[in-house]
Amino acid sequence: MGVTNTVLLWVLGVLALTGGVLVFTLNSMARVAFSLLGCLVCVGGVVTVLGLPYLGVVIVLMMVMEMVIMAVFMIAYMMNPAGLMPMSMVHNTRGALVISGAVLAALVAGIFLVPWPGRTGARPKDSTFQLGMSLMADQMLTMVTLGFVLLATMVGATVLATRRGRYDRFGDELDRRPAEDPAGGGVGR
Amino acid sequence: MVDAGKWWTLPVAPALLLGFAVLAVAGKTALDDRGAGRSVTPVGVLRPLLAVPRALVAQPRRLPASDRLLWRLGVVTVPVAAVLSTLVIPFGNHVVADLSVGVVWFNAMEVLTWAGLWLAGWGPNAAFSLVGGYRFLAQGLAYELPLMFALISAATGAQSLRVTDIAGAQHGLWYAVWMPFAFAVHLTGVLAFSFLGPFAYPAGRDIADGVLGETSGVDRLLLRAGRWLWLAAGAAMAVPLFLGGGAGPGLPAWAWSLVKTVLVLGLLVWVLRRLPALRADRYVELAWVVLLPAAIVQVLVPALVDLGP
Amino acid sequence: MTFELLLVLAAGLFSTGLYGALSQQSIVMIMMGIELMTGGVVVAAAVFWSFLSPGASGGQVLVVAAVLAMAVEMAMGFAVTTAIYRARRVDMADMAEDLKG
Amino acid sequence: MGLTDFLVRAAARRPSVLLVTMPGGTPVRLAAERELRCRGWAEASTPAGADLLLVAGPDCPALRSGPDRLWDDMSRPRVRLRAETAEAVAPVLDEGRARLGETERGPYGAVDPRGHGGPPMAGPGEDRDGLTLDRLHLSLGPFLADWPAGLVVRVVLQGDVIRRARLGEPYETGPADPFWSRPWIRASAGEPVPVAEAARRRAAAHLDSLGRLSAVAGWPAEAVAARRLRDDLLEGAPADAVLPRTMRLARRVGRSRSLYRLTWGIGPLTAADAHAAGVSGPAARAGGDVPARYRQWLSDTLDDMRRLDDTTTLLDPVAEESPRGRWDTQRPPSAALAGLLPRLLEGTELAAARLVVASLDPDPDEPAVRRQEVARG
Repeated sequence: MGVTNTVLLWVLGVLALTGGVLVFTLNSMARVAFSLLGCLVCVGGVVTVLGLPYLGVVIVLMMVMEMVIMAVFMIAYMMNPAGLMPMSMVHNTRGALVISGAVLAALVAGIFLVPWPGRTGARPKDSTFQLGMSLMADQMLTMVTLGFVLLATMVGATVLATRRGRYDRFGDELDRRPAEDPAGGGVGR
Repeated sequence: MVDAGKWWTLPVAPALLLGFAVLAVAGKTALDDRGAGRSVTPVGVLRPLLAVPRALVAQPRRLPASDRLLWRLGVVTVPVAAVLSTLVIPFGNHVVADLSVGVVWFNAMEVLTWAGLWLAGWGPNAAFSLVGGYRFLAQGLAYELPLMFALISAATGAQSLRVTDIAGAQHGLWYAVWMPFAFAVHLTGVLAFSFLGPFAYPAGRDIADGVLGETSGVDRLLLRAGRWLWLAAGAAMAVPLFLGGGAGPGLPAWAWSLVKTVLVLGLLVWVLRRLPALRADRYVELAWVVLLPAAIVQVLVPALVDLGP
Repeated sequence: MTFELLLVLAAGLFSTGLYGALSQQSIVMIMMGIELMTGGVVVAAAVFWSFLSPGASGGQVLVVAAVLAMAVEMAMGFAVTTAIYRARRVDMADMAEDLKG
Repeated sequence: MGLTDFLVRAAARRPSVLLVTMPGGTPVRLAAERELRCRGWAEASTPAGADLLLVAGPDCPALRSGPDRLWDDMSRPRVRLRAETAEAVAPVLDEGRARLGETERGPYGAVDPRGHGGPPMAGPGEDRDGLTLDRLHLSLGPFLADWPAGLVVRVVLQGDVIRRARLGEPYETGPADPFWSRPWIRASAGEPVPVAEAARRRAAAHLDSLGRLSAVAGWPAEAVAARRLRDDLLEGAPADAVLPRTMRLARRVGRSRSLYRLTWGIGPLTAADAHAAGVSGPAARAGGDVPARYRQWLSDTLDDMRRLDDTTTLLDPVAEESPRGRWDTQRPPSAALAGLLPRLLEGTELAAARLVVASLDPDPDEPAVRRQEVARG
């Protein structure tokens, strides 16, 4: 690990932690969402510097999309999204602080007390290739499971979130064309 | 074959990008002048550049209850992400940083404009601006997935995410020839993430320029420059991905890159005037019902070809 | 030493997220806490891969799984919030207490 | 200051203009649009992007605060101009550019627009998808780019979906002079008006509406094409000069599959509904959605252009429709068109709402006629 990488890790790590803390201290919903985004982008940077460029950049890519969409929902559902009138939306702060403090202490203690094993195996020439080979070979089952989880999520989330089903759109006999929608789509179904 | 990371590439890449962007703006202005019955002159077509002195002398505006910090952040993100995306785009035999995950890098930088434009719409606390910001997200959800699969098609064909590998893997038969659909989807995506022409929906005239509406001075200049920088970056990226990069007979590699980029840019600028704004409420369905399945089928083509021999 | 400090970063992210998930009332903010906790897991997995066994792909697969978990949590979280909000115009966890078993 | 001087002067070479049309200012607007197009000056949509503020048309006391607010929103260097007649436009623009290049040097403090002040939020309400979301009260018009000058529609927005819409009170204006229906008014008063003149005016009116619709639909290239044709018609271009170009325009716009795909189903208005609401003219004859209406304009325009040389027949103001429908001084056609808006706008998205308004294109100058007659009688 060269000097540049160490410095980068320090900077990214401090920024990530700052962003994480800001998430629960800022008032404006937009700023909250984007400080979380900043934090997770730094996490992506840390992962990249650690030798996993593919995963790091993909984390950045995914988190940007995720957080922007999260900001939209937050502003739709929360009162006072711009934080113009400061108000507290927390409960049992002290309990939460104690629990998370204890967890942090336990984790840090563990980190410094556990006798970590030495490095086994050499760094692959291309970590992306290693990941791809393993996902498409011995970890195939993981990949397939994740795929099904994603599919179930897509179907489940859509069913939960929409009110109108196909009978609302196409009529009781499912024969209404084009469908009755508040706004027509582009291919005229 | 490709020399990566010479020090002088670092200032040259943004300068080239800016040059292409100015060229595109001039081309668009020339076409507009012809359409409006004005005479087309070499000086006249450069008049959009007067936006630079205008931005420098303009008085700053302060809007009530605006989120200045996020607004600035969003406005700056768009052109900066465009410049960063060029790090991985080879021009001739040179590239600033030949990342092993170049394609993903380009994609991630392009997605940063989502955040940038949404913030640019949210910041000024004005209804039409915010609608513009939301419109870009709706547009993004439509164009992004087909675009990703178009990028994946090229990467699959070359079995590499390194952009120079993709350019080198085309051995005379361009990917644009046997993956024409992916090429078309990529060009559509370029127009969409530079929110120009038919994809100017987030900055539409019907919502008083949307995300651009409340910006003035340097902010406005940055955001507008960002659009054209993205158009140029997308066109430059199409060359190594689908048109064989700098390969070609006779001329040196940089000349071929130049010629191809200018041609792609010319095509895009021509298309800008040919279509009305594709509103996301209509385009999303087309993108998900037609373009996305077709893009997945397109990925299958290089995948099967790779499996073959 | 870098190894331990990076793990402390992961623990810090995890604990900050835990604090948020426990103390916030808004469902969306709770989700943000969970995202942050998962972010900590991502860092830890990448650190373990890089410092302990870069030869094996387990660490990378764990990062993939954690990132996916974030996406799934987001999607389901917003779907549930939308459904609750539609039914009762509530986006606070406390107000949805009758969901308790 | 040398550099600043140079920059200010350079920036003033091609200023961008915020064109604000007062009610009754249609001829001045047409002259200004033509002038800006020929000079290649940009037409700004918002005060933030404008250097010159050009108020076109007669003074309207009730609306005086509107341009003032826009003016306060503009950042310096800026120049405010006023053109009351079409002839005044070109010299006024020249003067504006000259003043922009030499007045008001920096450094400036920040401008504090007072027009904004957080838009009023009402309590939440049920939205289109059954979610209870915040509602935003907003006024569309009277000064909005590519919007009928003076028309005000007050809307309640949720996101960008219009939940409620109602027409704002029309403004009391000075001497009413609906430019587009002037031949019909003159003919009704007993003056002999050749049918060629009326056909020319009507074709130009449809092209003006088409230009506005194209601009709202995000197709500036075709908007420019339609407006060029309009200006040529109003300058008296012969039929054989404009007809082929109009046919090409009709082919590009009328047969555009993409424009059709993007606008079908928006603002449906059956012929029966239209007649019930008192609408005559192209909107009623089209009897359909936005594409039906713009195609009706195009075919009407082509028909009118074939009659441009008919100088013998006189205009019968009852048999021949004015651009927006059968002319009736008591109940001008635009009043009925505007009356349709609230019903058609509710439940649409902002973009669709703009398309609906542009595809009906009521002329707010016309209802002013009625009020004046009523006031006089």
